[in-house]
Amino acid sequence: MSSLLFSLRSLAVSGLRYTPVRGKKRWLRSYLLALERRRKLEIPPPPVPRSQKPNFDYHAEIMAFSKRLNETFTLDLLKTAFVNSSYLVQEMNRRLELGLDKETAALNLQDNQELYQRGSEFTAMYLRERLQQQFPNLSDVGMTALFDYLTGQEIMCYVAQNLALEDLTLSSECPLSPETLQRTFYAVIGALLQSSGPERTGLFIRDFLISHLTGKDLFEIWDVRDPMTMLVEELSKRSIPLPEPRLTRQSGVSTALPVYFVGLYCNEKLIAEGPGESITAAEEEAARVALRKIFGFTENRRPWNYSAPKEDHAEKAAITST
Amino acid sequence: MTARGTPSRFLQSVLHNGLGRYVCQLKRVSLIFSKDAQTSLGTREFIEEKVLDFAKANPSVVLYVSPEKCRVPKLVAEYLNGSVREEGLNRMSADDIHQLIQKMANQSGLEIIRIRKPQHTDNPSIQGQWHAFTNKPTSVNIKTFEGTLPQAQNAP
Amino acid sequence: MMASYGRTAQQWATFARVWYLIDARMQPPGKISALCSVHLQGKHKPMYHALSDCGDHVVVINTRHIAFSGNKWEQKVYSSHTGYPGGFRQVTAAELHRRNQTEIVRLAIYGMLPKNLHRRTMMQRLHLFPENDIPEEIRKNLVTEISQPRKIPRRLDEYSQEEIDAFPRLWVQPPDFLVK
Amino acid sequence: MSLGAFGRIAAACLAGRSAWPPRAAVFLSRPALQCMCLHNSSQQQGSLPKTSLSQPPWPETILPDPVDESEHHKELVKKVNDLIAKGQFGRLFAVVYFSSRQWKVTNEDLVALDCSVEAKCGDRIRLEKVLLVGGENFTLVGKPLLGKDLVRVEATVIEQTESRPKIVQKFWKRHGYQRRKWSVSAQTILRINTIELAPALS
Repeated sequence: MSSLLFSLRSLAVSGLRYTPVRGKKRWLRSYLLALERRRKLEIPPPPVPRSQKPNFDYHAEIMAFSKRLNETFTLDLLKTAFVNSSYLVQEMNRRLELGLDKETAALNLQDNQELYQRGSEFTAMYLRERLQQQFPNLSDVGMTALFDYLTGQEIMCYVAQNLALEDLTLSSECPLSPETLQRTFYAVIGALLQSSGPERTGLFIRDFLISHLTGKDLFEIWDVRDPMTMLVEELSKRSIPLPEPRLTRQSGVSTALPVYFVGLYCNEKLIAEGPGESITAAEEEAARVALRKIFGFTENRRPWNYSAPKEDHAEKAAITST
Repeated sequence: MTARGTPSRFLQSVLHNGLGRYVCQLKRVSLIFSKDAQTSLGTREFIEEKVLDFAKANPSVVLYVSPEKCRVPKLVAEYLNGSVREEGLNRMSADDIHQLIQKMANQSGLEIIRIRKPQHTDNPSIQGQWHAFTNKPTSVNIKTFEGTLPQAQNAP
Repeated sequence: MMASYGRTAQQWATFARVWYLIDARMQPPGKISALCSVHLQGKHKPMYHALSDCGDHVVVINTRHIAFSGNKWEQKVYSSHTGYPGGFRQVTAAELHRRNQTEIVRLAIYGMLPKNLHRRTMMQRLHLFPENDIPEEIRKNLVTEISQPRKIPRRLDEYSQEEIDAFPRLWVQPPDFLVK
Repeated sequence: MSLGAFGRIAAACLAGRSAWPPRAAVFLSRPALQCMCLHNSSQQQGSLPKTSLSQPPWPETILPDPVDESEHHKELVKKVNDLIAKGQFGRLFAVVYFSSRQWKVTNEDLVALDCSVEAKCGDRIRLEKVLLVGGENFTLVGKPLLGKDLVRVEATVIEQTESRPKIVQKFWKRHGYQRRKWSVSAQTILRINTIELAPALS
């Protein structure tokens, strides 16, 4: 559009061969802009994958991808990880339409089915193992909730989008569906597993998936409707007598904004105290606080260890030598 | 302009960058310039002399150099979070362009607007947050305020 | 001990309004008002911020029994203007106190609060009672008592004879001392 | 349980600390009062009444015994060292001095500095001026800094960017004077990685 403006303007200025235009058409710019805006509003342009826009070199992008993550991928595996089956079908059809016969049209590409399976299996195994290690007291249901949260579509797609997997994924769909994106992410993990071994893959999962647990409360992730019942179950499992709720503090009882603190006592020992706007809410909160303590998921628990494992060994050696 | 009138955000990072490993957030840079225009002189010089060094130093950034018929050379930077920033390079020297591209490689692609607080924390308190009853003795629980009862009206 | 409340509960507990009781018997109204003003604004809290509405409720009892020092009862003048011509009114503290037994404390507190739009809201959280009996509704809310700023001096008739006898006498009146 | 342990030099228990401020006042005023009382008692020859003359109006302060105090300190230091050595602490927080400010940081925090730092993006740096380190059950306060062998706070430079353009504008009415200045300052964003403690409290 700017070139059009420019040509019009130059015409107006030079105006040698054409009839001269009087003055500068100051209305034109806003008029064209308005036209373009209306066009966008009425028919939003269909999304185009980045690979079809100018300045995109697939090989260079793939190389940069592995460099960026500081991982060593086998290039063929990484490229395979990005190929979805729908892309193969689409490509075959395109070639057939162009008039190639079936044998010459056959692609020598594999889709990422195998890598996806390997990746998802390893991720599940690694995550469960590390979560178990970090939260040994957490019940199985809670563990599953954490696991589902980390491997859910929301988190995985978010990570994949922010690692620019969308640009590299080969698929027939243009805005990638979350399933495809998640599948590709698993396939990339699978490719890393085959290229660099389980240790590096574990670190990859730790850095990009487990880091999403920072700043999360247990009950943000895990929807517990009746914490008191759960607390009673957990306490009876650990053979601790049942909790006895007592009102410990209150203020503004007859107002619209009261506050109550309810303490839970086991064997006349305070195990948890929780505030709330009514006695039932406070009791529920106290049960949640108690559960957090039992499961080792308090806010001031020891933070996840993100340091590189090699450094740990070196430091331990140094400490023992001194 | 008043600070409150400007758009703002909180301090954040993409994908908890730097928690486990550092990931350079710049994924792609395109240098669009003209082969013969005077305005692209510095850009051409940068491409001749410095662009290879930059590409070697930053293997995680894909660099595209595209000569096009244009009056104003420009630099299009794409970040991992999907944001795209364009910078005009009109009459900039090679050193200036080098500094600019280096700066863009050091950025995260988040919007450059007012940051409300210079710090972000997910765990605001380790020893417990203050609440209305912190450090209040438990003896206040059993206080009945007998002096305020109606029958105590004539007490001294 | 770390609390580890959920975020909603923590917020509720932090911004909960606490009800304080203060006994104004034999206290200077200015001192009482200074305490009330701080508590009404929430300035005694570590999380105080001028923009967050975090003031507490204060119940003041025995405002009838406040004590002015000096000759303020006669000399202190409360001025007001009705808005009409010739509507300038002045009353002494004693007269004002006779008319309304909570007014002196109320005016002192009102003057000590910041002059902004929150002032009326904060005044609504102030409950003044001339005597020491307060309604059941308000007594239920009370949490704790603010200690009095001044110690109430004992009157001579409250001392026992023993204590009066034991008090060191610096000067004994001679029998032939002539009193004018 | 909450202990207060203080870095390197002598620590005081809670009661001892609260007793310090009025000490000077007690020493200054005591002799004069005693003289008066003696004088009075010689006249009266009886037991002293409890009045404002026989007793200062403030409550009497009892200072802790220095021997007891040093023993208590030793015990406290041993306890905290044990805690650290066994790693019986959860998340730690630290107050570090950086870029002429004090920052209260814990693991996984982000800190935005209004200056440029020598280190490149992705470099890991150590914040050496640590004023305070605390866990759930203990707090180590430096006088003014904690030792480098005691605590190690590390951070990664994740971004070296610029602030938004800030406008400084001057305008004098009726004088035709108008100045507008755009200023952009350097900004560095740090991610706090680790806060490590060693049982080297003395």
